[in-house]
Parts: sequence; C-alpha cells; structure tokens
Amino acid sequence: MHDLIATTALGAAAPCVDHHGPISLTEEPGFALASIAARRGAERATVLAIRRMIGPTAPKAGHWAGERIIAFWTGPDQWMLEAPYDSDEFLFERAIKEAKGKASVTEQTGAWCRFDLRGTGLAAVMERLCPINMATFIAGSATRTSIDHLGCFVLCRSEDHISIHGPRSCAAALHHSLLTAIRAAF
Amino acid sequence: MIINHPLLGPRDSAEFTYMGDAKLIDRPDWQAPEALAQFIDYGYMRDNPDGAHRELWYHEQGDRSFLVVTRDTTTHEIFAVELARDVARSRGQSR
Amino acid sequence: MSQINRLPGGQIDRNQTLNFTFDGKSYQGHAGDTLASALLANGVRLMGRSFKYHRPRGVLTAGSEEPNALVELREGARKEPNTRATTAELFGGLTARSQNKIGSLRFDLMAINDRFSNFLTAGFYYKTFMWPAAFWEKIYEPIIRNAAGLGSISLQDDPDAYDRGFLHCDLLIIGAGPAGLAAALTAGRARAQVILADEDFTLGGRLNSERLAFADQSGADWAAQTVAELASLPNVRIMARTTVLGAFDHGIFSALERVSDHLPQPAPGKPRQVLWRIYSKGSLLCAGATERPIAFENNDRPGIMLAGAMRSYANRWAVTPAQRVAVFTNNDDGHRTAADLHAKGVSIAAVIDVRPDAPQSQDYEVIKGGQVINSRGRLGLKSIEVVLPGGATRQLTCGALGVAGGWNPNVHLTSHHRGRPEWLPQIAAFGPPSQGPKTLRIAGAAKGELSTADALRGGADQAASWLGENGFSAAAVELPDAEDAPVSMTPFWAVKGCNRAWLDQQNDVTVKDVKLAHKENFVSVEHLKRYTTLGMATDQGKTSNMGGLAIMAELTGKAIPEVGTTIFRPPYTPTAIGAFAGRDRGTDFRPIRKTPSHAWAEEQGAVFVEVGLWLRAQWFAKAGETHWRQSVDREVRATRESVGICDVTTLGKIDVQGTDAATFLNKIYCNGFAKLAIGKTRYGLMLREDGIAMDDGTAARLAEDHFVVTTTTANAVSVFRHMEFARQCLWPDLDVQLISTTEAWAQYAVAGPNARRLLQKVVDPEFDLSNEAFPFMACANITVCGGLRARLFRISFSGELAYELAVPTRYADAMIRRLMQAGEEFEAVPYGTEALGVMRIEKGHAAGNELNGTTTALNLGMGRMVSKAKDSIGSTLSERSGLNQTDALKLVGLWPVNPANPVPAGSHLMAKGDPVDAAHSQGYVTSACFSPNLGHSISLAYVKSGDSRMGEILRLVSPLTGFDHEVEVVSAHFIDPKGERLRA
Amino acid sequence: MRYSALRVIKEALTGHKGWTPAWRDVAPQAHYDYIVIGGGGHGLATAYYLARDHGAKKVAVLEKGWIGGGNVGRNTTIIRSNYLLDGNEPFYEHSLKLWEGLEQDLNYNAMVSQRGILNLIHSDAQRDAFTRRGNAMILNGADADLLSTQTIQKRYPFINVDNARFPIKGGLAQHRGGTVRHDAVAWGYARAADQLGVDIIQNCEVTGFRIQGGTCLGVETSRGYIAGGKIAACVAGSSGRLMSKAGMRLPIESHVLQAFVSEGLKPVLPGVITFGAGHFYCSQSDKGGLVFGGDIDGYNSYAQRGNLPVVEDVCEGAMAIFPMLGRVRLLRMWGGIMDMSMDGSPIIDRTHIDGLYFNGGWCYGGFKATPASGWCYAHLLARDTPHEFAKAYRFDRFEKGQMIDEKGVGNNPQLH
Repeated sequence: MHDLIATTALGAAAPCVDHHGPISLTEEPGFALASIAARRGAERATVLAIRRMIGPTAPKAGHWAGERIIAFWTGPDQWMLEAPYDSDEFLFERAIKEAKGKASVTEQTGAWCRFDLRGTGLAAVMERLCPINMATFIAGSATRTSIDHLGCFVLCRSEDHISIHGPRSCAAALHHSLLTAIRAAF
Repeated sequence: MIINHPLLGPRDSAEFTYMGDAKLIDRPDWQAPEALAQFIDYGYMRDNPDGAHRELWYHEQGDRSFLVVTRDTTTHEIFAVELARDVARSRGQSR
Repeated sequence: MSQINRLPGGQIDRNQTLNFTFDGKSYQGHAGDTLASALLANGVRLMGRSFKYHRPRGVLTAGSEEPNALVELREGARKEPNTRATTAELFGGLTARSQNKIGSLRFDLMAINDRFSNFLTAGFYYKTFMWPAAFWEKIYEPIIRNAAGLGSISLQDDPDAYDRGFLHCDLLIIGAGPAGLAAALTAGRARAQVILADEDFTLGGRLNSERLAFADQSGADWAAQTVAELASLPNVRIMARTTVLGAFDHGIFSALERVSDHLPQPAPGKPRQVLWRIYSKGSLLCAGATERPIAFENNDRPGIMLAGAMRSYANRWAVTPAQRVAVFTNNDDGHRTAADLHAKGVSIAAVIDVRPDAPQSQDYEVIKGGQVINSRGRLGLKSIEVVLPGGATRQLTCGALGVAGGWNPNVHLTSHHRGRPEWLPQIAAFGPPSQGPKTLRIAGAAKGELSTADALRGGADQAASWLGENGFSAAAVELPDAEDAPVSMTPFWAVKGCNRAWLDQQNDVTVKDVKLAHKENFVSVEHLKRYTTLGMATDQGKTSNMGGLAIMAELTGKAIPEVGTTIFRPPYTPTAIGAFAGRDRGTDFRPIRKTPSHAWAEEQGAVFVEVGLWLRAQWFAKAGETHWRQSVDREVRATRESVGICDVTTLGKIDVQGTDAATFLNKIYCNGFAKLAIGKTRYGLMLREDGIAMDDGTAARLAEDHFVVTTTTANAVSVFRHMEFARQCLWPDLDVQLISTTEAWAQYAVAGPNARRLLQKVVDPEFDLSNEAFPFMACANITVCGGLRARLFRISFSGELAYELAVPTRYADAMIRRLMQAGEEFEAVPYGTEALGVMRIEKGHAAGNELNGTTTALNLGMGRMVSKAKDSIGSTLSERSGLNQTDALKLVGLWPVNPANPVPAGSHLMAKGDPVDAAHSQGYVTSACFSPNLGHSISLAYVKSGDSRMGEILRLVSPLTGFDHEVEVVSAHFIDPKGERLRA
Repeated sequence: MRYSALRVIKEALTGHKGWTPAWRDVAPQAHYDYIVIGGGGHGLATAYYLARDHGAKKVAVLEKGWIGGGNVGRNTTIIRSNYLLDGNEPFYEHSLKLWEGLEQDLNYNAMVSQRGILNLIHSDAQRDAFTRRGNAMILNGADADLLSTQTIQKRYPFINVDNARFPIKGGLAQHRGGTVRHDAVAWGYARAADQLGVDIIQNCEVTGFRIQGGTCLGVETSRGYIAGGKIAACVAGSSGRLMSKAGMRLPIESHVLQAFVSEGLKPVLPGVITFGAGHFYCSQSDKGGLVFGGDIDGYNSYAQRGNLPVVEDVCEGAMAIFPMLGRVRLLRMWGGIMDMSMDGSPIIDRTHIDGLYFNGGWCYGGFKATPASGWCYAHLLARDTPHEFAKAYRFDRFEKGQMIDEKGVGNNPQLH
C-alpha cells in the first residue's frame, strides 16, 4: 500500500461545502470513474458487461442507471462508470474484467471533479448555467453540456439533487461559476 | 440554431463545432491514378450552394458525435440530421 | 412649486414620494413614475439636445421608442449615457443629467450649429474637409468627433454583474398588452409552458394608457386581474421588465431582463440584468404599435409629442405636459387624447384635424381640414401656427401639442430573419412580412389590427390555433367587451412645402435633407438612410422611418411600398454590452486550468504563465534572484548537471484502444506505427490533409491494442477532434476507441544525468530502470511509492537522460513533493516552461513556433519521415510542387558572430550583401533563447536551403526592434548532437 | 460638378438648388467592352481605374440591388496593411497608399482617418509572431511599431491590465492604419467612375452567362442580355452563387460575419484596437458609435444574419479589455456574407473560360483591399496579365501548393 496522500480537485485535503439559501453545494471527491466503449461489433456484449456491474438496464442516450456502481451514457456505444472510491478504487480493473476484451476501458477517476447541488429550486440555478431544459431533466437523466465554457456531465440524481462532473483542472473555475449562480438565483 | 441530434434530441448548436462541407467524408483513394488531382478537389473545391447544404457538425461539448446536417444556407432551416458514421459507411468509407 | 402638472388618478402610488435630481436640481415624483413622467409632472419639458443642431428637445413618446429625452442616468461608475427618460423607472435618489451640450441645457453653446444648419445639410462632410489631406486627422476630425456623440461614459469599470441564462417554453408571448394577455390566458389555461415577456414594469401595454378600452371596467384593472390569474398558474412565467431583443434561428429568442435597474443598485450577489436565451416551440408577437408623427416646420420643440404618449402620461401617470394643449391629427385616435385630457381638466386649445370630415366635439374646438404649419418657443412650445381650410392662419397658444399621424405595427422581430415588412393600405403602414421567422405568429396591433377588441380576439385566436396544432386542447377564454372602433384615418405625412420639418428628431434629419438626397440620386431606401442618417439614431427609426419613406415616395412619384422599407436588425432596443458578456469578464473571461501541482508550485515561488487556458510555472524564482534569466539559467544548468523536474501534465493525452489502434495511428501520423513494439514509444508527426504539419508528440504502445498518444498543450483539443473526425467520418469500420486522459494523469518530466537515480528511489523495486531493461523510448505500467499505479515513459524533450512519470491526478501533489524529496541528495530543481524552452532549443526540437501552420515535414527536416508506403492524412497533398521546392525553408540553428548579440525571434535573415527588403529575405528566426551551456544566445530559424548552408554568415535584421548583425548558420542540435546523453 | 468647401457655401446660400446626382441612373446598352458584375466597392473601383488608367471607354457596372449594398456597406471600416506573408503585404500596402490619396483622387471625402491600429499581444509566442510580422511589414515598405504595455496604457488608460485573464504584454501598431467612412467609398468611386463615363446600372441582376466554345460573350440579366468584351465577376459573398451559373466551383465558401455598433458616445477610443486573446476589435466612428466585431459565425450561410453565440463571444472580448463598456448599449447587429477562401487570401485571376475573370475570396478583409483590388483587377482586365502586387492571387495556387495562409489554419475556411 502506497503512502501518498490524495488532494481533492479544489486542492485541499477535505472537500469544500457551501450553503446558500435553500441550496447546498458540495465537492464530491469520493468517486472512481472509468469509461467503457464497445469494440466494433461488440456493442451488445458491452451492454451486457455494464449490466453485470450496475443492474438490469444499461442506460440509453441521455440517461444514467445503477446503484452502487452507476453508468451514464456519454456517446454512441460509450458510457462512464462511477462508484464510491473507497469500495471501488479499481473500478476500471473490474470493468476490464467484465468487458472480456469486448470493450475498451480507461480509468478516468482523476480526470473529473464532481460537485453536487442539493435543495429545492435547483432549476433556478441551472437555468443560469446551461441550456438543459429542467422541466424534462428528471431523475435518471444524464447529459453532457457546456457550463461557462467547460464541457460537463450533468446527472439528475433526484428532484432535489443534481451532480456535475467537470474537468478536474477547472475545478476552481467551475466551483466559482456554480456558487455565483446559486447566489444570483437565491 | 438548434440541431436535432439523432440520439439526444434538440441541442443548441453552441455545443457543436462546425467542421465544414460533408464532402470531407469522401476522402479519395490514395492509390487512384488521379489521386493528387482528386485530393486537390477534395481539399479545396466547394459547391458552396445557396440552398440545401450537407455539412459536418461535431458535438464537441456533448457526446462527441460527428453529424451530417442538411441545412438551407439561405434560411438556416435544417432538413435532416444523421450520424456521420452512418453516412460515411453508406458512402463506402470503411477502414 | 412641486409637480405642477400632476393630474388626478393614474397608476402611481401617491403614498410613496421619491426624491430625484435632474441636472443637479431636486424634484419629487411617485412610485410608478418614469423619469420622464416625473419631470413632466414638475413642469420640465426640456430634457435634451439633438445630435447635430443641438436643438432643444423634450419627450416625444412615452416608451422605448423615445428618440429625444436621453439622459445620463446615475453617477460615477454606474453612469449610463443615452438612457431614455421615458423608460427609466423612478427610484428614490435617482440622479440624471442632460447630455450632448456645452454649457447648460438651456444655453448650449453648440446650438450655434443650428444657425449654420444650412451649411450642415445631409452629407455636407463628403464634399469638403479634403484639403489639405493631412488636416483631416489633425483638425477636422477631432472637431467633428468632439461635436458628435451623445452621452459620455464614466471610463470606470462597470461595477455591476450580468447573468446569462437559458429558458425553455412551449409558447413565448412577446408583449403583455391586450393581445398578449388574452393569448397568455388561453395558453396558460391549456397548461402549456408559457413565457409572457414585456419590456414595461407594469403589464398591460396600452390598456394602462387608455380610458375607454372596456365597457365596464378600466383597461388597467382588467390587465391587473388577468396578470394575477396568470401568476397563479405554475406553467406560466411572467417576465416584466423583459425586452425580447431578437428572433434567432429555430425558435431561439434573446431577451433582456432588467432585474435591478429600478433599484439604486443591485442586491449583493444579484445581477443588474439577465440576458436570457429562450428556446421556444412557438412564439407569438404581441408587441403593439408605435405612433408616428407628422412633419411640419419646427415640429421638434419640447412640448410637441405623440398624441398617444400624451394620453399615456395623462391616464397612466396622471401628468400633463402643459396646462393648455392642442392636438394635431389625421385620424380619430388623436381625438381620444383631447377627450382624455379634457376629462382630466386640462384645457384643450383645439384639435386640428387634416380631414374636412373630422368628428365634432362638444367640449373643445375642432379645426377640420386644418394643419399645423409652424411652432414657436425657444426652449419649449409656446404657440402653434395653424392654417385653416381657406388658407388663413391662426396662432394658438399652447404648451404642448399632441401629434397623431397613425400607428405603425411593431413588426421588428418579424423581420429579424430579413423578411421585408409588407404594406397594409387600410392603416397606411407596414405590417409583418409573409416570410417571417418560421415559428413566429403575430397578433393585435403588431399585425395591424388596431382596436382593443381585435387585439384581444387576435391574441386568443392565435394562441388557440397554435395550441391546437401542437397537441394542446384549448378552451375559449371569455373576453371583456372592448372598444372596437374601425380605423378612420387619412394618410398625411408632412405639411406641404415644409423644409425644416423634422423626421428623425435625434439625428436632425429634416424633410429638406430627404429632398437633397433625392436630388443627388440617393433614392433607394438604403441610400437615403445612409446618406442622411435617417433612422440610424438610438431609436433605430421607430418614429422616423415612415416619414422619410413617405417624403421620398412623393418626390419620386412612387407609392410608399414601391420605395420599399429597410428591415430591422436586433436588438429591438439598445442593450448593455455587459449583458451580452455575462459573467465572462475580468479574470473570469475564460476558466483557468490548473495542474494538480499548482499549489506546490506556488509554494516554490513559481511565476505562472498562461498557456491556452492553463497556468503553467514559467520559472521558480529563488531568494536573491532579481531577474528571470537568473532563475532560468540556474534551472537549465542544474538539470543538465544533475536533475530537474518539470510538470508536463498539460500535454494532451489520448487513450487509443481497439484491435485496429495501430492501423489507425498509421493513418493519423505520417510516419509508421504499425510495427511499434509493445513497451515502446515513438515520436510521431501529424499532418493536416493539406500536407502541413499539424502537431507532434509521442505514441506509447502499452499493449497490442492500446496506445497512449501525447499532443502539444496548445493542440490537445484540435488533435482529439481531428482523430474523432478520422475515426467517425473517414474510417468508420476501424475498431478503435478514443478518449482523452489529459486530466486523468499528472505527468512529471524528470531529466538530467541523475534522473534514473532519483526515480529509482520512488519507483517500486520490482521495476528495473537500468538502461538495458528500460532503454530510451521504453514505456511501461509500473507502481511507485509502494503500490500506486503509474506510467513511465523514457522520452526526452530536454536532450538529457529523461523520463516522464504519470500518476493519478489526486496523488499528483503528493508525488511532486515526494520526487523533490527524493531529489534532495542530487540537488534536484523544479524547472518551468522557460527552462524547458531553452533546453528544447538547445536540442533543436521543434515546438509551436516552428509548427506554425505553414510548415511541412520537409521544412522541419523530417521530409523523409513521410512514409510513401502507406496512406496517411496529408501524405498525398504534401507532394505538391510548391511544398517541395529546391530552395525550401529548412530548420537550422543560428548563433551570433559576436557572442554578445542576441538572435531574437521574429527577425528576418538576409544574405550578406543583399539589399534588405522582403524580396531578398532568406528566412526568419522562430525561437530564441540564451543558452547558459554555450554562454551566448542561440536560435532556431527557417532558412532557404538551410541544411546546405551550414557555416554561412547571414545578416539578421529586425528593423522593428532595432537589430542588425551577423549570425552563423549551424546545426539545430546545439547540445549532444549524437544523442548520447539521452541514451545514457 | 466639383465638390469643395466653397461649393457647399455657395449652395447653402442659394437654397441647395445646384446639386446634381452623384451618379447617373442609366439603362443598359447592348454591348460594353467591360462588364463589371457587382456594384460594391471593388467593382466600382475596378470600373474607375479601368476608365481612368487604362483608357477603357465602354464600361458598365451591373448591380443587382443598390450600389454599395454588400460588404462595403456593412463592415467595420478598418484599413491597414499589417500582413505577414509576401503574397499579401505588398498588395495591402499598395492599397493603404491608395487610401492615403483617395479623397483627392476622387474629390470625395470618405473620411480616411489614419488613427492607427493596434494588435494586442498576450504571450511571448504571440510577441515572436508579431515581431516577425512587424519586420515583414517594414521590409515591404510599410510602417510598424512594437509598443510596450505602458505606452498602450497611456493611449488607452482604461484598458484592463490589472484584472486581465490574459495579460497585455504589448502590442503591434500600424500608425498609418485606421478607418474610412465605408459607404462613402462606394459613393465616391461611383461618382468618380460616372464622371469618366462608366455606366452604373442598379437593379440589374446577372442571371446567367452566355458561353460559346469556351468563351464568355455576355451576360443574361434581369434587364435583358448584355454583350461584353470582358466580363469581370466581382461579387464577394455571392461568388459561389454567381460562378455556378458559369458552371464553376470555387475554392471558396460563403460564411456570415456579424458586426456591431453601439449607441453614440462622446469620443473615448482614439484608434482601432484588436484583442489578441479573444475575438474582438473595435474603433469609434466619427458619429460616436463604437464599431466592433469578432469572428465569423463559422458555418456556411447566405442569410446575412447570424446567431447569438458569436454576439456573446464578441461582447465577452469587449468586456475583457474594456470593462468600462458594460453599460454602453449595443445598438445594432448585422451580418454580411463573406467569401471565405480556402487559405484566407483572395483570388484575382482569369478563369478557364475566355473573357470571364474573377475577383473574390476576400474573406472578411475585403474593405481595406478596395482600392488595390480595383487597381489590380483593372490591370488584369486591361492587360491580361496579373498585376505585380496581385501575382500570388491565382486559382492554381492550391494545386501547386502555394497557399497564402496568414493564420496557418489550412483548408478550413471557417477558421480563417
């Protein structure tokens, strides 16, 4: 076991938490990510591999699904897997094992920062950030879009819980954008 | 503009990067007898129609699909949106 | 005396008295007032000066079409020039100043221009000020520039924030007058997602301005009651103070919400304004109509205003511009103004109606078939001159004149897609084009249906029809019994024979100017507009264009629609630049990308530099170092002598997997990759399809079907895009998958003779780093620090024995600290991009300055790398003759003949004895540095046939920076040309 | 009629009765020696120089709408010759020299204002590139000046130096650059050409070419057939549309470029300034409006209107360097059609059809080129050899691999 100490995307040892009005904004460093993309002609096998990891249905375009391990659709025949870091640091190895050579798997844990917005009235925040139609972006929805010039994955976990994965190097910029939008909305 | 992505539905064109005439799919055979002339035409000559234009849009801030959008260059009306990969295959591009 | 012109009634809150100042003088108004209504209430008619002649100006309108009453609102950094007093909502403490004057508003020294107006006609400046040529910039133009312009800006940074946002709806309803409210009610009750936007702070449109809209209740009451119902519907979003600015493609509209403009300043964290991008499935324009004036001599004096505006001031704001007023009209609508003001107790001097059959009044005189032909009053209207049907004239004393020339539908948004407005003869005005934005419908006065009943019906019907076509079931809404008067008007644009009769009051375009334009053949509408500046003022011709067209039609003997009309462009009303920029300003202009060692680098005294969006450590200043060169030289020496560490995380990294990964890279790179062994890395040069070098980097083969490709920092995004294009569009059946891993791994270059020894201290012992086991260009998955997964590449940009170590980003901070700790015994230094640059120039490696988008593999000295044995992007077009000339530029090294001289980048090179001009240029310097190892400056350069000119002395010239001295052409490999160090 | 201050005074005193049309409205004749298609700046300038310098007698300019209604009537009015490449710089420097004497040449005040143009530098690599460019300019006989940040701050004290995302590290100035009252260029050339006997025919749209045996004999128009000795296409953004009627495809795409003007302000910006880390450039017109623009929208279009993303992008650039502009209001935005060539540089050349000539591919830089474009095109038409300054602007440069790519972005018209 190595002895290196991890830092969060915002550069601290502990995640950043903000509250404003009815909304909380939390940095969520505790997740492992791995991308999985079907090899040519192995689209079905890849879906099956994903199902073995996340449960009965692999998410279609615009969605996420799963429980401890979840998957969200990121492109044609491509998904991102996400699971708690403590239990699944080696998520990518698990995915490689399940893929059995039928899919390409890449570790993505360090590539993204994740911020979660919780509270009522999230639409008022989101409409200041990105063009997602919040009326139809219900629990189970997942999409990638641009937030202040940053390509981000946005997942609706539940009505009052949205998570946003942004490029890790831009964590501070993204955090600033999110906090600014919350303060403008409430 | 709004591009009706075949997989994701209507999306703001601001999420996309424009990549030019869809003829760029029809890359010539490098071993054809007139390969150089064909590549010059491929690289430089354009129909540039005032009307329906087939063009490539890359969903760079989205799912990274290349799309072939058929759009009227005089009204910006969009008639069809296809995955470029499907179009490329149908036009004989393979490997 | 306070508020001498305040009338009874109105929609102002008399319980809230607000203090404000105009030109330093204090006044009082009430909540619900605009600055214009409050000034009028206080008897102030003079509010501004015109653009060219500096004529005194008062309000012409009561809305956003106002051309005259422009003020500098607020003070200090919040000063806003050219603010329309007619839309500025009054708040306590408001300050405003008049603008475009020298001296006071009453005694503007620039009013001298009016005396010389006969010389300053349309386009006079095109005919003079030409001699002598040099006088233009020095004399004429400064005078003209200082005289021109309207308000002035503070020159201070705007202290307020602006948001941008995105909204979605089924139906966007633009305008909340009778048509918009009826439409919103219909759509709201049908449960459609509705956005109802109106520029005003009180919804209702002209319902708030009319006394006689409905049979059994006031228009304002019905509007308020309807708005209350709409507000109770969760599917309806009511947006007051929100101007829809433009119709863009596919149902996208841009709208500006003025969140805080009615407040002294925005609340903490809140924006001043929000620019909304509205995505609508359908849209309905209910923007009403704008009244137009009639041109007569001196029709621009303060107190002369549109009759509908006069009525608005009286009914909505309980204000009259004067105690005695007259009305000049060509239609029945003008009579309403007289009736309403009379009902409020204002004395009516007369109604002058051009129609001989004008309606009669019991309450005041109506001059049928009369015309107002002139006016008097230096700073405000004192009297008007009226010509009677028989030709006799009369002077009428009055302090204000309402002018009613008919109504123009507000079709602006309907022509934002360049559809031309179409003539509606029944109201003698342009209505919406038949080819407007595809999803935009129109109702009410905007469509040319001017009665209140038509507006209500039209709004409800258009909404119902849209709902029906889009799967909603709409029930008919009950509409109140409303005024339904037919339009009764006689088109009448200008009094015969008038000259100094204003069409465009802001830009001072008169009937006389149109006549001159006609005489000089500027008869096309666009020529007329551009030559006279008609309609180019801040109101964009809302009140002036029609008059100009009508005059030109008369002059050319054409009908108005044959003369044509200009189309409208966004925005509907002028909009703060800050709002379009949103929060993207200052340091937030673009997001900052930081590497995970950023905090550590700061601790080490790093000076950062912007590289694309990234911040990279440029050098690490140590105590006592006073010049950057000291730091950089030290870093270079230390690295070459022992070991240095550099954060190279920003280089693009692309994971390429799939059974065809090697085949794919073979097509992407001009050199071969198919046979690269597993565990090996290779330099790759990527061409654009046109044969020009695009990017370079390395590809490491981690497995048969797995490569890691690196790109330059600058091109990471475009190379990934290029590879996706190749994958999806060119070779869709290759089994290859791409994903960026730039951010997943932090990467450190460890370079220098002691690099191996340092790394051996952190790499886990089972991995053999010996030269035999892990030679130059090797790569491997390894572990470090007792089990952390990592990747190691033995590649060298510096020319030293070097490695690049990649670790998961979250451990990057710990890793750099551990590396530095391990390097202590070797006196390891961190080095920044400057030292990196010095070492790569010393080694002759090309970078961004050499791959400048116009250079080929041949220029780079890599011509032989372009494989002819395979197809790769760019290989065919790289064979064109122009790219293969015998004297093609070649990358070489240069050093100064006199070692004290620099060899600066951007200099040009001349053969000795040749004239110094562009035609004789032999090439140019691309990158330059001081080489601490050689003790003098060196550079890389492109030189014609450079590879065969080694040892030649060239003349380096940089007239821009003042250099002219000799340099020698040498190999670009200044250090270790045989590559012994990096293979050590 | 000759324009002068005296004339203005005389007319003012005599009721402005003596003014005559700036150009005549004429009906087309059956035959011309030269038919210039396109009554924009370039077409009118071509006709003027044909008549003035090459003795051409029967010259017609055919304009489908009203003259000056294309890009010369909707641009951001900048003139400059700050080019890098040898194929371009002599041409644009010649153009700048023609601008410098234009008003006296034409007897028309187009308000050529050499207030200077400044390109900001934000990185060391940019400084290297601008140094090379500045040197190329000087070596081609133009002027260039490398300014320090302090000098820039003196001229633009309100420029954002302290709070900038991309710091300003200097700038490359061309003091002879500046602005011109754009509409007046078209009118001035039209008036001067008209006085030399050129027929300017408005509302005359070319609907086809009469081509026999590889030779172009004349044009079909909305006002009937007109025969011509030499037919000169000069229609910028409509190049693709027009030349397709001759069966030609071009190395050109039509794109939309938006431009913007603010409400009038008292003078604030002395010269033309260009942001180097985003897409924004700006000057202030003599009337007081800030005239500004940025990148093309980046998709093929003939629609003469653009969309919001570029509007926002440009205003972000404005706020990045001039945060004082936040409360200044944007008055009007408009779009023009740019003939974006495959290397970003123009074409002035014969076509493969005898008697048919082509001038186009100006991208968004055609306005500043107006005088030299007309000058060199007239030369080519009259003598059938390219003018020295335009000899690189050939069709065959793409097949030969002699691209003139200032930006170095290759065959991507949307990026030039």
